[in-house]
Amino acid sequence: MQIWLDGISFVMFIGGGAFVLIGGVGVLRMPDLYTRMHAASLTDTMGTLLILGGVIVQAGFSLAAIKLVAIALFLLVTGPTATYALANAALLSGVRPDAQTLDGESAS
Amino acid sequence: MELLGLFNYWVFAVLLMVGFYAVIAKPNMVKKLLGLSIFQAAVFLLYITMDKVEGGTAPIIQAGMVDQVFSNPLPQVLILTAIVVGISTTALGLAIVVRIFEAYGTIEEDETQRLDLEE
Amino acid sequence: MYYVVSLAILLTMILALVRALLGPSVYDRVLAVNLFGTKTVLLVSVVAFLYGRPDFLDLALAYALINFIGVLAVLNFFQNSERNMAKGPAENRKEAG
Amino acid sequence: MTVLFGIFLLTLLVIVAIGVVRAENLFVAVMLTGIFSLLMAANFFILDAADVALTEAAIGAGISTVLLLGALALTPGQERRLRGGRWLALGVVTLTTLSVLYATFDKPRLGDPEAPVHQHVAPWYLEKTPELVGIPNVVTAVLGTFRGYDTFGEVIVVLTAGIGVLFLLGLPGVVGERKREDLESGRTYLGHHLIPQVVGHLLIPFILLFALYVQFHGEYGPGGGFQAGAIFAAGFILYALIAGEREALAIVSPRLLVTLMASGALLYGGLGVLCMLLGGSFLDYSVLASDPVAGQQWGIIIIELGVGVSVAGVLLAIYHAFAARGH
Repeated sequence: MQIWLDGISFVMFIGGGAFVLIGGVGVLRMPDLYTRMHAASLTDTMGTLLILGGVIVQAGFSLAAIKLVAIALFLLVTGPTATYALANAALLSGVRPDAQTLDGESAS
Repeated sequence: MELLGLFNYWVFAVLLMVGFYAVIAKPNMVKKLLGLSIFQAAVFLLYITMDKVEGGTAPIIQAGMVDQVFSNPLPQVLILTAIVVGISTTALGLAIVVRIFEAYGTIEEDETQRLDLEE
Repeated sequence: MYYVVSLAILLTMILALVRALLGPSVYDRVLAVNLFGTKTVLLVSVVAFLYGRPDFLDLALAYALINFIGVLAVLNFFQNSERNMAKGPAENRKEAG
Repeated sequence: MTVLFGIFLLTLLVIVAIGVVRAENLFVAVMLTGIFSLLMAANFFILDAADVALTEAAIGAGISTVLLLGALALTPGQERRLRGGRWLALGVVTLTTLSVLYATFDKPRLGDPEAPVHQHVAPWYLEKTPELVGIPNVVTAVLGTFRGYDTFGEVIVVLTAGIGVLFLLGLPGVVGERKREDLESGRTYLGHHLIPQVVGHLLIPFILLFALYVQFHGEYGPGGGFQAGAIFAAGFILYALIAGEREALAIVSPRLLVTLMASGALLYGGLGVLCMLLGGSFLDYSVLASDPVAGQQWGIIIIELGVGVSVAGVLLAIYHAFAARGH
């Protein structure tokens, strides 16, 4: 039984780690602010869910698991809000998407 | 590997002096305050580094912990309160900077000194 | 196995830090701070289990709850301060050009 | 492996600190300070200081960015470019760094159980806390009873700093000529942003609940009055951001804020005097109940409450002082 749980959380950790890392690379490499924001949201949703899910599997039914679920829920709610606030502030002050991004070409 | 045990202290020394540099070299007062808070953080790091015991855990004694080594609670108590005091005093400094800006129209130290001399 | 995932999170922290130091616009830095915040939550959750002290998840919970207040304050800051709004596009033109 | 974690995070810490000092745009410097605080909290956590990490989290995430932005809104956001290098300052700093680095070679290695710091009072605290105070968290026990004088002093310092800020910047309705009604109601801050409104209103109860948990769970896990006060203040700052300054001051009026600031410290000091009246010495809680251990526990709960009320009041009053000045 334990080996199955370990296996499940290991797969989730690998998946979550991969998502987080890809999102991080995207934040560094994407050409303009809005595409970078898009990459960051990847780590906020799939990365967070998979990593916290893997930890929850390890925690079993305990107080820690409840706290982890709460952390996941709060991150899922606050992440998009922060992205919204950031995009709004950027748009208000006149940051426009990179013209080359609109053509579908990479600027860097 | 033995020398890596001193790495925290090296970081403490570098951080301390990065903060100190901002305080003595930058004329901008907000930057001085940020430097002061880096300086402060370096001291926090020094204290918390000293509390660590090999194989220890945070000093919260729970049932069933036999022969458990705990980290030193005393530096933690001192730094815990110092963090809150630190933000309050930083806020006090920022309030003074705001008032200086309202009185002089600048927050650069050399310019306020020049304005003082002109009077 | 905790080490694998912590390594991924730490590498992402470096990437976010590089973005925060490079900029170029101020919003890129805010984005990097926000990314760094969520990565800290994940790192603390994982490390709490690595150390076998899951009762220390309170730290991660605190960050999950109040980290976004800073970003809302940024939105508020740019909305209210005309002076900074005038400065914002100037710095962003650098990026486009 | 843990050592490598630490080295990694500390290296990032140094890079960020240099970034803060080099940034010419102060807004950028403030954002980098946010990252600095996150790294600092992660370091404290790895160094087994859960209480300190929680304090840094509550202050760094919720309060310090907001306060610095509040100050930046009232001052120029750009640092003047310096002409010429600062060779004298750089020389002084380099020399001092080298001498401090030289001094570190006499320090005991990280985690050395034989280090002098672990020999003196700490073993006594760890050994006697279950017997004399009877609570699991030794940090709270040392903070509340063994070093209660220190903590009282710190609360007074926080209170004094808060009073100083209020006198410098004014708080509508309490200090200065302006009344609360003078604040423009039209400028509800994020009033027309639907998503932050909904999410903020959803989260505020949870933040306050979590603050209560941290306040009253401090004897059993990481937590206590200082952290809880900061989280409380963060919750109310969130309300002020989404509902506007005027509405927030209508919920927690400036007069109430000042009362909270003072009454927390007064509760702490008053308890000390009460102990004296009951025949003990100042802040000796053993006399509060017939059983000395129960008395100690009552004392800790009450003074932690005083600390929490005072810290929350001071931090919130400081925020409002900066925000109302911007109107």
